[in-house]
Formats: sequence, structure tokens, C-alpha cells
Amino acid sequence: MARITMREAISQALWEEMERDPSVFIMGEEVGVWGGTYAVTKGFYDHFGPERVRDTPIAEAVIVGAAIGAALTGLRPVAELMTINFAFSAMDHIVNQAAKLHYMFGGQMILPLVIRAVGGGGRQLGATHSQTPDAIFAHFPGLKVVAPGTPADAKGMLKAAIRSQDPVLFIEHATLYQTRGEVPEGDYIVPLGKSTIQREGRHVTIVTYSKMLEISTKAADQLAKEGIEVEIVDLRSLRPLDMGPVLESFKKTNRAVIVEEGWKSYGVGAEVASRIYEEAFDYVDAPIKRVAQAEVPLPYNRTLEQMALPQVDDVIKAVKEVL
Amino acid sequence: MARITMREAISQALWEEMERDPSVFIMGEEVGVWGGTYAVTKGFYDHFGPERVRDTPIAEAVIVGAAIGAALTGLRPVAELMTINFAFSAMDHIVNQAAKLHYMFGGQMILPLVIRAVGGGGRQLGATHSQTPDAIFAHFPGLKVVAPGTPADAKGMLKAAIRSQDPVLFIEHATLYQTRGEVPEGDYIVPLGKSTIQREGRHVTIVTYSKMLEISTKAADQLAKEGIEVEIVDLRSLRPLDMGPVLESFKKTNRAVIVEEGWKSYGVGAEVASRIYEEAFDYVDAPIKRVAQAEVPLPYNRTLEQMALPQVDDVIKAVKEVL
Amino acid sequence: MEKRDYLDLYHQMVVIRRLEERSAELYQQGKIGGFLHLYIGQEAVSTGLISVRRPEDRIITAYRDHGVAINCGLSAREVMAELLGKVTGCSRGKGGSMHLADVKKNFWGGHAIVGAHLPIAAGLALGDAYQGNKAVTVCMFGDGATNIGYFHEALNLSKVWNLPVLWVCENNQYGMGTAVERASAVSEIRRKADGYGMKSEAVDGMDVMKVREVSARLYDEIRNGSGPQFLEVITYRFRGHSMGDPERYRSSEEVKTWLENDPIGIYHRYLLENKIASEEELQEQIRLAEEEVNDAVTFAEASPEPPAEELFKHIYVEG
Amino acid sequence: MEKRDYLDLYHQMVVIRRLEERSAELYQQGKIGGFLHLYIGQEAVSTGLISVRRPEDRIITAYRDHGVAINCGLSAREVMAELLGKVTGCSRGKGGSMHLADVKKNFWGGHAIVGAHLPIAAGLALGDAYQGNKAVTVCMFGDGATNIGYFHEALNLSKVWNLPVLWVCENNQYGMGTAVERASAVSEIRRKADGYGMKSEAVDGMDVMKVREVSARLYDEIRNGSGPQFLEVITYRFRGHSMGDPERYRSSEEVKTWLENDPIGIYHRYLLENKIASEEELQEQIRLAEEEVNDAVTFAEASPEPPAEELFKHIYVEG
Ligand SMILES: Cc1ncc(C[n+]2csc(CCOP(=O)(O)OP(=O)(O)O)c2C)c(N)n1
Ligand SMILES: Cc1ncc(C[n+]2csc(CCOP(=O)(O)OP(=O)(O)O)c2C)c(N)n1
Ligand SMILES: [Mg+2]
Ligand SMILES: [Mg+2]
Repeated sequence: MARITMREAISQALWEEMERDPSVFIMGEEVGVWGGTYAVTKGFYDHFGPERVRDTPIAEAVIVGAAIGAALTGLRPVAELMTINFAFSAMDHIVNQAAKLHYMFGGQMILPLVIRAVGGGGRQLGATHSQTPDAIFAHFPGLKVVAPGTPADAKGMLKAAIRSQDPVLFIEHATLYQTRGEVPEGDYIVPLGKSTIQREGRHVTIVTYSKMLEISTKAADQLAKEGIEVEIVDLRSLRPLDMGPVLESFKKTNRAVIVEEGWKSYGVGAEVASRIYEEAFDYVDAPIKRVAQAEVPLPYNRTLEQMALPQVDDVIKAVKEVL
Repeated sequence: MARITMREAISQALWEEMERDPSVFIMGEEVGVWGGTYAVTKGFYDHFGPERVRDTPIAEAVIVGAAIGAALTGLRPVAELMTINFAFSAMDHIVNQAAKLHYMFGGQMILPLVIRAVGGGGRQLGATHSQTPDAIFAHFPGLKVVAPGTPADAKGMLKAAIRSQDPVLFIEHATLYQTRGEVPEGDYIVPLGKSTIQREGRHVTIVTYSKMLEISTKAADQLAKEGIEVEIVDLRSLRPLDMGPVLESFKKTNRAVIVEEGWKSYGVGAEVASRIYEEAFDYVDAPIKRVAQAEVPLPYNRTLEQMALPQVDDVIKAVKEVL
Repeated sequence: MEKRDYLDLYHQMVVIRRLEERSAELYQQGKIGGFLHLYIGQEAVSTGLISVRRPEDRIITAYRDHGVAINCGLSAREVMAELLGKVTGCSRGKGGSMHLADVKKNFWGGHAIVGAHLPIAAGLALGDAYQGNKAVTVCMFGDGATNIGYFHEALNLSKVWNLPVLWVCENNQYGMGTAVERASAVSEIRRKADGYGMKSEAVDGMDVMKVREVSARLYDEIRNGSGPQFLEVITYRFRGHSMGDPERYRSSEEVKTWLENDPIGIYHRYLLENKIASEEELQEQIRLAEEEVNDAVTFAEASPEPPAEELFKHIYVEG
Repeated sequence: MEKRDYLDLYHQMVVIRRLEERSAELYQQGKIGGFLHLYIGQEAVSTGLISVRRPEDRIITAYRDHGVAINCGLSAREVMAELLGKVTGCSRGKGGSMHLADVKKNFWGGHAIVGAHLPIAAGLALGDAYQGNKAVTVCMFGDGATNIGYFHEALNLSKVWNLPVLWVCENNQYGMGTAVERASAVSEIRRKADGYGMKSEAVDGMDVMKVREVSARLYDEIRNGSGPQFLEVITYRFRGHSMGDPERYRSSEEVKTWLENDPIGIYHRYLLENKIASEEELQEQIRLAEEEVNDAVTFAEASPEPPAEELFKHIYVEG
């Protein structure tokens, strides 16, 4: 196993799948000549050529729409939205088309489609470019919504997404691209729709995913010094949402903090907390806490932006409150 | 007070505001010559003329976008989206523009804008035309999202929305238009962002809004016959979300069922339940229940569609489970 | 064209007409729910257009799709059953009137969000181009749909990537109650193709032979690599936009003038005048169509509802 | 035009250039965060265009907005302070580089979602039309922005409603790394106006006097009721799309050719050749600009950060 970055892991998964299956191709803004705004597809254009690495106009609806159409013909397009903020410009195609065609036509239409999109705040990009609106996409049945937090999962889940017969929204986090981790070489698949325990502990359960896994891990490291053993469940997939490991952990610790980067209201934490109460009510020893983004459009100013985003200290504080 | 329909109440609010304030105008698909697809603006075109009752092309992004621009010049546009399902075609303008301009430019830009949109299932319109995706709009700070459940509230809140300095998404429900209720004449204002107790009771609290207020009331009527006294809190506004009356009621009944028409996961009930647990943990006598739509794209077939939508019996069952 | 081909076109048009009339009745009886958009008046458009397609050519349209379905070879039975929400319907009763499809017949639906299927059509054509298939994607949409952003993004991409699509605008003069000139900067819709440097033409949509002729030529050109082309078909819907349209937006004189151009009447006269078929032969076609539709209604009414477990099927292919 | 007007245009262009150069440095030093899109090479476009606007005319543009802000009369101080995220910035440090604005000066921003401000611009013009104001809305956007649906919807509506908008496409040859012809069905962007039956023209964007001249005429026509018009301005960005652009998509020869058409150089020569100003006078303007920008940087650096309570201000006007 090599220790590589998240960027490399994603790039590797794409590369290997394209090598393996000629029906896989990528399309999106700047995926080709530029090499990907986040350099994920660097070298792809030269290697795979313009037919399989397609630079598109700035036109998100047709990026997703055309990927849907191509998928209907049996191809496996990986459509890239430069950032998830631009997914709003393709919203209908994501939630009304991709998510519904299979069902609405009684199962005839099959869409093996992946939509990659980078999200997250923390880079002073201002209110329209810094969002983590994952929960709103996860609201729609018919779509699979995943957001890995480690390089290994990024590789394994992207491969699973590309091979899946269903439309998958694959959410990456811009400030995780440099994160390193052990990643199995070759055909490594992580099934979609499975949460996992990323760190074992016995005092409290943190449920989190994506970038907040990193923040939560840092919090857990610090808490460990004080003798507090945190168990971390990484959701990885928001739809389907796998409560198994969450409940298992919770039934052991009886206390939970849910950490997400997006806004709290109508967010991921609300769903997870509700499900814990519904499915493990008798195990609840303290009110579950949610750590999330302050409910403001993210400001440009760095200090304010960082104030709004969940920090390690917020997680530590919440953990101590539930103990 | 006259007993009028929800349709009449909304129509009245619009008409009176247009009479009162020349800066109020309406724009949208078929609002003019046709008289509104749901006949809400019947007679407006003849009375107010084509400048103030503007039929638009089928182009949702520019309907909302142009309304934003006009609002910035000091006007008070009421933009109509024929149904909330088409809001996805204007998503960026709703959640990235309307919701953020005021904040992002440090308070300089003021958008006294109302977006009216009809939602809801139950009319066999199929998966793309039957949604109740209210929660996803309520996820965005900067936007106000309201959804009245009675004719009086519809009138009073629409007037408040039109007079508000903030962008308001005003969600109506297609199967409530015929619902009748007492509506005060003239200048009747219901402030935005206030939940209210619509029915008093002492055994259990139902938290609901919009169409589900009707369903919940029917359930409460039936439960009353069995001696179960249900208190119903109508949220009316999803953002800001006013937990005051919810908590007050819950502290009395210690039991709650949340009834919403949309999908359960990442929906309204998740947020409300989480907030109750967070803010009234010590008062919880039984796990809070959520009644919501089955997590499927709504099918056309009437029987299946009704199976998927929350019914009176589902509410009754949930109430009995929490007792 | 053989005589039976001529008769077949006639037959298709009459089946569509009759099916639509019966659908309207069934809607009034509450047996069809939701929205119902009739194709009456526009039968020559899809009949002509689809009559020259090859099996590998893909057809996709908007919610006004019953006629298109028939022309694509779906049986009146499976169309009618879908309208009645039965499991024997082409979409298992889950789609309804606006969502007919049969992918095995290369009919890709029936789409209810105005304009949203145009990007998907570009993708179908991309699929063929990518795989080297010599197939044409035919994408039909209304005049009203040419004002939404999806139209623009799809037409532009199709031209930049030289995709094999025939964009067909059925200009029936109105998008719901809004006349073309009240919604569109140009009233001659084909002018919109100019903004994409795309070849376009217009054709009289009340004349099935004219539609067929121009379509045949355009399929050929596109199949041979011309890239996307644009066809504006001038037509009229005889009924309201959907059931329950107050029709305040057009005069009865206007409707009357168009009714005189009934596409079935025009073709009927054409067949007689050119001695291609006799009145008796045409009446026979009418009778057959009538029978087919009656049979379809009987079939649909007798068909079972989707079983309850159908509700949770087809959300995903996997899991 | 008076001599001081000529000098003023020169001054503005040099201020912009200097401001951009300093911004690049401050970005490298980590004092500016987020995305930074420099206007270097395009100074003549907004300078010429805005030089003839009246106070009641509204200006709106995309994220490449520093120059536009200066031309609209914002001080280098409040622009620089915004870039540094200070509360003294025109958007109180909340907007950053992509979101400059000053509504009192009728500058409506700086918008970061490609094309999304075009519908808003249509609305600004609608506001004026509705209120009977004789004002023009000037909406600037890039070549890349002409491919997104928002462009289409906005242009169409502006024409159907005859709104007083001047649509200005700054064709700088690329949208990020994608050359116009790789993204757009027509390379001559003004052709897109044809699809809306809209009058269009093109102008050399490296020549401030040419831009000014054509703009003056178009403002006049629009103010007098011509309805919307389209102006394509041919220009080039000398730097990368934003900071950290690998620039794999264009050759250094191409860049070199364009650099020879530096809009400041062209105007400089013009002023000398036409004996409007002396070299000394121009050097004096450069010195003043330099001072102004230095002062702006000092001001911005010394300015306070927004206080913590600013985080929860301005979410709503009420409550
Ligand atoms: C995005 C979107 N907006 C609005 C609607 C509602 N709607 C359905 S059909 C229609 C009119 C479409 O007119 P046109 O494209 O001319 O087709 P026609 O009905 O005439 O066949 C409208 C506004 C919709 N389905 N989708
Ligand atoms: C809807 C949307 N898609 C993608 C982006 C990312 N993006 C920012 S600028 C840009 C290029 C725009 O090019 P152009 O319109 O030509 O303007 P220029 O940068 O050349 O001034 C892109 C793709 C965005 N901001 N918004
Ligand atoms: Mg039409
Ligand atoms: Mg450009």
C-alpha cells in the first residue's frame, strides 16, 4: 500500500477505471487541457484523448443532462461539476432527472452516472463558492450521495460509483486533496452506502464524514490526552444512510456528537440525531449534540469565515458537554 | 370576517397589496391572460394591466433573477413559479443570489422579493411534479421560507412577505386552495417566522405545517373521540424556525409527532425533532415520531401515490405509538 | 413508398386522434388523473417525422407524448394502460400520461420539465457519437421550451461537439396561454438556430407528407455527419393545453381557421386526390383504428393496478 | 472631451493596472485570499464603457470586477480594503475580490456565479422601465458566460420586454482554459444576438477611445427606447484566469502578440500623437496613480478586521 494524497487517490481511481472500461469517460469544465482545476485529471487529456476527456462549455445543466443521456445509451460518464456550488445550476437535472428517470419509467431507464463535485469552505471564496450543501441532495430518493473522508475510501468509493448502475453524486472536499493516507493499489472497491468505524473508543461516539472526519480526529487526539476515548463513525454515504455502525457504536457509548461542515438547520446532523433517538432511544444518556456551520452565508474575511466553520475546539467542547 | 377559500385569501392579499402599493407587481408563467394556472390571479391582468401583471417566458432562472434585479431597484416583485418543482430550474437564483446578496455585499443590497410557489403531491402528477421539497430551501440562511396552512395565515403572511425587506419563498399547497376558513378583511398581517398553536390539547403535541395541518386536524378529531387530546403546533415558517410554541407545548405534553408531507430523510421533522431533544431533553417521555412521505419518487398511479403520502391513519398510528 | 406505407401513416394518425378523444373522455370520468396533454391537431408532425426513422434512431419528446409513443410503435394498449396507471402500461403505471417510454423501441420518453430533456437528448447523441453508431437522435419540444436555458445549453453543446441530433420544434403557436411573440424574442423560431451557426428550416406541420419528406432528408444529412440541425414545424393544438384550460388566450375564429387545416383531413384528401387509396379503404383504416383503441381501453380497464410492493421497486437498480 | 477627461481616462487605466499588480503581490504574500481575477489587459473595456455613463445608469459585472469598480468611482482604498477583507472595504470585508459593489454609485457588483448576474441585470433594467427612469443598465460578462442558460433567458426576456440593457461581452478569448471556439458554437460572439433579433456590434477592446465612442452611441439609442443591444468587445487577459493558472492552454507567442497591444500603451501613444498630452503629463498621471494605490494599500493594511458581531449581521434586513 502506498501513502498517497486524496487527489492522487481520486485520480488513480478515475485513471484505472478508464483504462479498464472504454465506456467510462469524463466531461466537465477544464477537465482536459487544463488538467482539472484541482489537478485531479492532470495528464488525462494527453493519455486518453479528447473523446474521453471532454472539456465542456460553462453550462452545468447540459453537463449533467448530457451525461444522463450518454449513460442511458450504456456509457459510464463521470461528469465533473467544478464545484458543488455550481450544482444549483444543474439542480433539475440532478434531482428531477438523474434521481427519478429509473423509477418514473418503471425501471426501463438505467443511468450508470457519476457526478463529481468539490465542496467545502475555508478558502475565503465567499458565500456562493464555499458551500457544503450535501444534505439537500441527500434529501432526494433515487440519487446516491457519497462523500469520502480518507484517500482509501475516495479511491474505493469512486470505483464503486463508476461501476454502479445508479446515479451517484460523489462529493469531494477541496481542503482534503492534500490529505495523505494508505491506499491499496489496483482494484480496490469500497461498497457504497456503508458507514464505518474509523476510530475506536468507548466514551462517546462522534458521527461525521468528509472534511469533518479530519477535524473530529484531531479533536479525538486531544481528548485522548485527557483520557477521553472517542469512537468515530464515518458516514461516507448520506444516501443510502447506513445507521448500522452508528447505532452499534452508540449503544456502547450512549453519547453522541454529530459533526458536519454544512449549516445545522435541516442538515445531516438533524437526520442522524433523529434516527439515533428513533432507533436507540433507550440507550440515550445525554442529549445528542450537533456541531455545524454557523447559519450565515460564508463571509470572505478569513477570521469571520473560520468563526463560522466548525473547529476542533467546537468538537472538543461538544464532546465534553455530552459526557 | 368572511369564510373564504385559501385561493381567495391569497388572491385578496395580492390584490390589496397591489392596490396599496404601486411598487408591487407580479410576474410569472400564465399569471396574466390565463389568470394564473390555479386561478389565483384571475382578473388581475384586466384590472392592473400588463405592466404590473407580467406574463413571462418559460424561463424560471430569469423569472427569479429579474425579480431580484427589480427588487434591488426598490420595487416589490412577487415572482410566481408555477410549481415549486420548477424552483430547481431557478435554484441558483433562489439559494445563491436571493439568499446571499444582502449579506455578501455587507448589507448594501436590499431585496424585498417574494417568490410564490405551489407544492405538494396527491394529484397524480408524477415524480417531477409532485414534490414537497420545502426543507431544502429552508436549509439556506438568508432566505425566509414560509408555508401557511390556513386561509387566514395565507392572507396575513403573504401581506407580511410582500412588505418584508427580505427575500421570502412563499409555499402554497395545490390541494389546499379549496380549503375554507375565516379570514379577516382588509389589512390583516401575520408576522413571518412565528409558529402558532392551532389546536389545544394536553396528551400529545403534533408539529406540522401546510397541507399536513389539515391531515393532522382530521387525525386529532378522530383521536378526540377516543379521549386523546392533541395539541397542534403549526410551524408556518421553516426559516426562521420558531421553536417557542413547539417547546411550550412539548413541555406540557412530553410527547410529539411531527407530520410533514415531504420525504423523511433530511426533512423538516428531523430538524424539529433534533431541536426538541436539544432544548427540552428532560421533558421527553417517549421517542418523538416522524410521519412523512415514503422515500420514493412519487408514482403516477393513484393507489401507490396515496400509499406514499402521509395519511390520517398514519398520524393516528404514530400518536398512539408515542402515548 | 408502397401503398401500405401510405395507409399505415393514415392509420397511425387516426389511431392517435381516436386515442386522444377517448383519453379526454376517460379523464372526464376520472379514470385518468394528473395532467393530460392531447396531441390532437399535431398528429402529422410526429407521424411524418418518425415514419422515416431507422430502429437505431432515438426519439425523445416532452409531456405531449401519446402520439409520439404510437408512432414509435408502442401499442395503443400499453399507452392506454399507462394513462390509467396500470401495471401493464409502458412505464408500469408509475409514469402516467407525461412519462410514456419504451427504450427497447428507442423511445426515450415523455418528459415533463419543460426543456429539460434537450440536454438529455444531446447526451443520447453523444452516446452514439462516442460509440460510433450511425444513429440520429430526434428531440421534439414546443415553442415555449425554446426560451428556457436548457435549450440554449443543449443546442450549443450539440454544435460544438457536432452531435447527430435533429432538434424539432413543434411550434403550435402557444406555450400554455402565451403566444409565441409574447414569450420569444423571435417569432420565427428557427431563427434561434442562427445563434448557434446551425442549419435550420421550417415545414408545414399539418401536412404529413411534407414533414416526412424534409425529415428524411435531414436524417440522411445528419447520419452522414452534418452535425445537428434544426427543424421548426408549424402546427396548432386543437384542444386546450391540458384538460381544464380556460382558453382565454385565443379567439374561436383563430381556432376555426386552423381546424380547417386538420392534418388528417389534409392527408385524407391527398390520398384520394392522388388516387393512392379509395374512400372505402380509408374508412376501413378508421374502423381498424377505432377497434384498436376500443380494444386498448378494454385492455387497460381490465388490467391490474401495480401491486403494493411496486412502490419501493425501481428506486435504484442496485440495493 | 476636455483635456482633463482624456487624462482622467488615462489615470483610471493606470490606477487599475497598478492596483492589479499590487493585488497580485499581496496575494502572493497571503494577504489576499480566495480567488483573485486580474483585469490587466482589459482596462480599456470598462474604462471606455463606463466613462460615458450617467449617474443613473447601472453597472453590473462578473467576478473580474476591480477595474469596473474603479471606473464606477469607488476609491482604490475601499477596493483594496475589500480585497484584504477589512471592514472598511466596500462590502465590509464580507464579499472579497469577487464581490465589490457600491450601490450608491450604481455599481451593482461583482458576481461570482458565471452568467447568473445577467437575469439580475434584466431585472435592474425592468426596475427602471417600470418606474419610467431614463436609465441604462450595462451588464458585462465574459465569452464563457455566453454558453450558460442564464445568458439565453436574460437576453430573450430583455428583448421581449424591450428593456434598456446594454449587454457587453468581454471576449478575452478564453473562459478559464477553454478557447472560445472550443466552448461556443459561434466564435463571433455577437452572432448570438441574432437569435434574439437583437442589434449587435463588435469593437476593439484594446482601444479605449473606440470603446468609448461606440458605447456613447449605444447608451443614447437605448436611453431613447431602442430596447436592448449587444456589444462584443474583443480583448485579452494578460495574466492567468486567476492566481495559480498553469496556462497550458495558450502559447507564449499568442500572449506576446497581444501584449504588444497593451491598451495603456495604445492610449498613451494616442494621447501623444494627437498632442493631447505630453509625456511629462502622462508620467505625472502614472505617479499620481502609483501614490493612490500605495495609499490604498497602506489604508487597507491599517484598517481593522470586521468585528466578530459582523458575522451575524446582514443575514436579513429584518430580524
Ligand atoms: C421548467 C418548467 N416550467 C414550467 C412548466 C409548466 N408547463 C408545462 S407545459 C408548459 C407550456 C409549454 O409550452 P410548449 O413548449 O410550447 O409546448 P406545448 O405545450 O405547446 O406542446 C408549461 C409552462 C414545466 N413543466 N416545466
Ligand atoms: C456557474 C459557474 N460555473 C463555473 C464557474 C467557475 N468559473 C469561474 S470563472 C470561469 C470562466 C469564465 O469565463 P468568461 O466568462 O470568459 O470570463 P473571464 O474569466 O474570461 O473574464 C469559470 C468556469 C462559476 N463561477 N460559475
Ligand atoms: Mg407550444
Ligand atoms: Mg473569457
